[in-house]
Amino acid sequence: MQTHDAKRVEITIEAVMQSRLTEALKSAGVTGFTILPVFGGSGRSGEWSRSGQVSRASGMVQVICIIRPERLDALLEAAFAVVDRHIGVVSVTNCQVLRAERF
Amino acid sequence: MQTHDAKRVEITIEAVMQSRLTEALKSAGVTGFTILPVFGGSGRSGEWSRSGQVSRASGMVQVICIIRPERLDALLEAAFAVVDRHIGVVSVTNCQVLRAERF
Amino acid sequence: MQTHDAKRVEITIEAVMQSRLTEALKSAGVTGFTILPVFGGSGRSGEWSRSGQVSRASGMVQVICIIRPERLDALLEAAFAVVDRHIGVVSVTNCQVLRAERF
Amino acid sequence: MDQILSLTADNLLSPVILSFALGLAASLARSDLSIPEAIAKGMSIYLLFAIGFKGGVSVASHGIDATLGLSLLTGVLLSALLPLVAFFLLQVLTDLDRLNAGAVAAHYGSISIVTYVAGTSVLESQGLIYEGYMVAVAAAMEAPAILSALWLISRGGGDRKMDSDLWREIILNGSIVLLVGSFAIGWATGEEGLAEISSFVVSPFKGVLCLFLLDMGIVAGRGLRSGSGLIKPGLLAFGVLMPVLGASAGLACALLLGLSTGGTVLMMVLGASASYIAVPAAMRVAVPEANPSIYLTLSLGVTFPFNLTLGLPIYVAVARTVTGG
Amino acid sequence: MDQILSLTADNLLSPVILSFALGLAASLARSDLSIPEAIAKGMSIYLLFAIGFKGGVSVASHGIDATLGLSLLTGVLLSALLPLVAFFLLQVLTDLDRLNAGAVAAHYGSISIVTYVAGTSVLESQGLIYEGYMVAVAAAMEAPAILSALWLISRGGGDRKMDSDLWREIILNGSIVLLVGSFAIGWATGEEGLAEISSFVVSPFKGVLCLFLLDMGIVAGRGLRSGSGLIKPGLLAFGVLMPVLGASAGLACALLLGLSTGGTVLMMVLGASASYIAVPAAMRVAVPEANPSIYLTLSLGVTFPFNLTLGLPIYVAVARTVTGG
Amino acid sequence: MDQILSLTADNLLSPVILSFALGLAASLARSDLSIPEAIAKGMSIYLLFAIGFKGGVSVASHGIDATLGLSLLTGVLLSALLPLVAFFLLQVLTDLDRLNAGAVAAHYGSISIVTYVAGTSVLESQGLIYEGYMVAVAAAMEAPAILSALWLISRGGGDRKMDSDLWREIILNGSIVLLVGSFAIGWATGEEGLAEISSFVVSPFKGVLCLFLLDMGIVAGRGLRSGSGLIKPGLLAFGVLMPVLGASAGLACALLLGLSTGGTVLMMVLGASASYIAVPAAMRVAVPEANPSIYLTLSLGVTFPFNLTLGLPIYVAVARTVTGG
Ligand SMILES: Nc1ncnc2c1ncn2[C@@H]1O[C@H](COP(=O)(O)O)[C@@H](O)[C@H]1O
Ligand SMILES: Nc1ncnc2c1ncn2[C@@H]1O[C@H](COP(=O)(O)O)[C@@H](O)[C@H]1O
Ligand SMILES: Nc1ncnc2c1ncn2[C@@H]1O[C@H](COP(=O)(O)O)[C@@H](O)[C@H]1O
Ligand code: NA
Ligand code: NA
Ligand code: NA
Repeated sequence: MQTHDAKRVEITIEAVMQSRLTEALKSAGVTGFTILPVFGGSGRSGEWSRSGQVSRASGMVQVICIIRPERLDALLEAAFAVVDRHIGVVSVTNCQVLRAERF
Repeated sequence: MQTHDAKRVEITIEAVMQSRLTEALKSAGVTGFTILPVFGGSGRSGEWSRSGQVSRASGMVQVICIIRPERLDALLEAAFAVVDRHIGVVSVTNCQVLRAERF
Repeated sequence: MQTHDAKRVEITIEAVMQSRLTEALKSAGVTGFTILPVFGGSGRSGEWSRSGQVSRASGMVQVICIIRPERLDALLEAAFAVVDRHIGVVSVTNCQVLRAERF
Repeated sequence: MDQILSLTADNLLSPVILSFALGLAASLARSDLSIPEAIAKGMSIYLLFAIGFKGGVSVASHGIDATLGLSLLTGVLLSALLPLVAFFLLQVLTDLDRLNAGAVAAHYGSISIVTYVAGTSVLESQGLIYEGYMVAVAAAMEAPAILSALWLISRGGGDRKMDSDLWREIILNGSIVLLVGSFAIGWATGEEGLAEISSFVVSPFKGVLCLFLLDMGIVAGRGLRSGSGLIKPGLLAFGVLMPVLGASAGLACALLLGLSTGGTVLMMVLGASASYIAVPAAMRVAVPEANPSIYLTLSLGVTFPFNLTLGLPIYVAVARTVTGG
Repeated sequence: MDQILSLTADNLLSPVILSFALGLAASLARSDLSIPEAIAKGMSIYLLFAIGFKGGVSVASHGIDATLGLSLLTGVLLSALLPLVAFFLLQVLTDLDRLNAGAVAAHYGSISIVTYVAGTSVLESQGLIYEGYMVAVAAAMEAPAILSALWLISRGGGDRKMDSDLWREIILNGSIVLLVGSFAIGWATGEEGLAEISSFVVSPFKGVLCLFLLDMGIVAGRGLRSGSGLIKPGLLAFGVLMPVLGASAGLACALLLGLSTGGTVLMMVLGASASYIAVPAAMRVAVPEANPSIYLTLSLGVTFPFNLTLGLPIYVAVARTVTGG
Repeated sequence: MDQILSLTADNLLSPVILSFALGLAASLARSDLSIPEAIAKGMSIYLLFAIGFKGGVSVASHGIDATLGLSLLTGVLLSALLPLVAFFLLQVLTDLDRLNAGAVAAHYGSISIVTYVAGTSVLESQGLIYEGYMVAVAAAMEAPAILSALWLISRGGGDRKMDSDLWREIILNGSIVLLVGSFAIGWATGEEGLAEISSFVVSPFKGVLCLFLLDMGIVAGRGLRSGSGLIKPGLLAFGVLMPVLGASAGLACALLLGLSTGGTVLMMVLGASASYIAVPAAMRVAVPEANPSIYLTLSLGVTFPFNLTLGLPIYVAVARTVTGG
């Protein structure tokens, strides 16, 4: 099938920062993203798990954006401005998509 | 370690279509897939979140299939037939797998 | 923005083996990972779903590690030792990360 | 009139309605108050189980009324015919295309079980009795509307194939199965069964309903915030007029069947209420081109609060007047 | 015989059993009725906490029976020895290999706390009293079966190394800790503690049990649908015979210990029931090559419904006859 | 002194405290006992709704005390000023930098609603009455501490910009909205509303509290296991001294306001308790450089158990002595 080059950006970020990140993405013209729940993890600030937690303070989500390659830089700038002072991981992968007109 | 080329297909699709998609994948000979819950997202049809929802109508899941490269086309045809009229995103990434005999 | 090459390793493994895997990863010097809940799936051992389940026996999680390319082999050895006798899928993708000093 | 006003005031001051208002207000003010999806689903399972079970027990105690069969049949017809009314009204009041109008119409033929529950709880506070089997009528009314709506849509061309999977999904929809199943369990175990589990299905019921309505208020508010642009005046008018028409049709049916005052109110409530669980899911499968924001916002954000606040007292007052109850 | 029949009829007509049947039927008919994982886990935590707590309170009120220690010991032995019986029976009746037979055997030595709870609720409806510490015996029987099964498997060669992590996971398994812990809390706080929380741990208990069994019916039905090909006649026979053997062994132990009629029934139930929470998880870690569909389907899809429907009335009737209670 | 000892013994032997201990022990022993996030959140929503509602009903029944407004104001001031005390104490006792000290200080100005609830349940078991509006004071004390802590931090340079989003998040935080909202609902519906839902908000309350504290024990234990390295002696001393100072400040305020004995205890509890839900989330947004392990472990792993076990009986005894109640 006909596929098109695109970038898959995966941003793992604190749950409290989710709405700030998605607002920043929208300001940068990114309107499509998918948010996955994260169950736990480990990093320089130690290990954590969502189980039994009531506060949103200790928890992360994963925001996945699939975008055209030429829009990557704008997205990364926007994401970085939010992630900068906060804990979080940003990774970019090359991918192929169906129905490129959607992105 | 010895790794092998494979394709990672990620299909974000409405929860109501999940079983139709997996049936279609199975008909196309794809037997291995993993389903991730999706917490929310945004697209041309607006922003949404699962929190507090009772109906399956507004919700998506992410189906991840790792397959041998030569089976990609059959998978995409099958997926596309289901996704076509529905909202959803299909992306394909090159990857490497251990234990290729499994795929 | 300045990005750096990295590897994104995605290990889908039984929930009962999660802590053994993360211990093995830590012994291999991997300290950063993110754990996603898995809702269901299908493989050679049939189809399953978490809905309504009480036992941890039937359930998987997805462990995602982003690491520097040179540390890939150590990670794969460690992961393989745990996954070996168990059901599970390991895939590796090339990616780009911001803030490489974190990995 | 006075009666309606005092009933409305009473109704608006119940913890149940105020909980909905709280959720709505929190959500419109963009508070992060939210209830986890699993808890919302758990509460809806509890409510369906309890309401079905109590309905069954009531049938077991009072025996089957001759009208049970007729009521079920009437419910099915009402559910199947109301979408035609709705569809027509939508074409008069709005500029929705055939697909969207059909999808909206399906919702209004079907029913909202929470509105039904809110209705029973008003009846109980008024000391009005009602036929226990009305919950079975509610279950019977969930699906027929979907079929007539799909028929309406397919008349406009384009194949809306009802594959067998979709049939099964509609008929064996979780909420229908749970409602009918727990009704059967209640019927089979009767008062004795109720005695065993009444401190689960009866005592905490209204409190759970409060929290469930809090959640519905939150979700409705979220929908209104993002979907308000879609709800033009014509659509808004439909969202208020249609329940009144549905209630009137329900009233007519109830009078023909000779239901009790309480039963009449419930038949009106079933006619007036619009689905927001089963039908939206079916529409996503069968009519994916229709915009879910329209039918969800209309059903949950307009008609549901209307029925809950103003509709219920009006239906009670009218039913009392007409049946002399 | 008549007594068994009437007991069975009574039992089958309880809301608890009918809820299981509803879940099973819904799932076999492929309805989408489902209960969120978090809610199912929440209910199981509630049930474990309530049953443990009430057991502890009962010990606090009636004092420690001289047989408490002996009963615990007997439970441990029963749990450790039943897998040998099961393993032997599996080799006679089925063609399972050593690994799968060992894994299945582990389940039948261990216990199912929900079957135990269903047993206590039959006892209560029959007005039979039982030793409160039986819940501690239940906790004590969870783990030993795992060890003997692993020993059985390792005799066939291949190292089944019980690393210390696995030991800890088995002994400090969440359900054991919660059961023992809430037993201790109930014991420590006694009737006074019960008065404080009885409208939480006592009143709604049976209703929660209904919903929990609804869920177990759904999960069992799902397992039967996908795993039915694996359950050959021999395995099916095992799934029904083994609980009868386990109950007989339990009966013998109870008579030796001189338990009350109710206690005798519960010891039979513990012998008869098969684990479906703790043991499967341990088997996935220690014997990953064994097929989980076999042991889960057998335990949850065959033995559990057998015990629930036919087993319980039989055990009650037998215990009454034998103990004269 | 005797009174304190016997109160402490009573308190330690309540199911609520023992449930916390069970969770803590299970978690420290690395059992896999855990409660799903959705269930924990569901319980916290239930507790907030019930406590707010009951507070509102109590105000509706006993009328507004002239001190209501003054108490709210005092609560706000207490919440705003305690962080200054905490900050100073941290600089004396520990070597935390300004950011971490400020973040910790914010927690101790704010309050822990579960500690408050545990306090009310001790009061009830002692037969002490208290002002129903204290729950509104609790709500009023959630946020001010955050502002003064951010001010403390910003004095050290670096712009801690309080953007409008953060303001809204703090003020319209889900737990504040739910507490205030259900307080208003209880107030509006009064005893009549309570009669409708008391078997939901009153009867099972203490049992739910047990399971919630079980969960808090598990989470606290997990925090202590991973964060124990961070809790140096100085910090530990702070975690025990600060609640005593906070309680003393609360006592002074209560005496000035002329609260009842029960109200005095609750004002002490509010002063003594440290937030672990709203404030941590605000700190992650506003002071991301501060280490959450420090403030979470201190608040949930040190101060919360201290207040629960030793603090409460002391506060009750002191308040009784001082107010002569
Ligand atoms: N290398 C990594 N790969 C995947 N996820 C990571 C990685 N490093 C950190 N994370 C995630 O980001 C969170 C915060 O990381 P940190 O800021 O290093 O404490 C962790 O708890 C993980 O969920
Ligand atoms: N570019 C994208 N990247 C990631 N997810 C997307 C993207 N576009 C859409 N989605 C997901 O697909 C859903 C439906 O998209 P749409 O059909 O554009 O409304 C969204 O709510 C997202 O969850
Ligand atoms: N090809 C695949 N792609 C994605 N996930 C897979 C694949 N194969 C297996 N899985 C996941 O791994 C689990 C166990 O696989 P198996 O060992 O083949 O039964 C499945 O239930 C899926 O969740
Ligand atoms: Na209707
Ligand atoms: Na057994
Ligand atoms: Na405080």
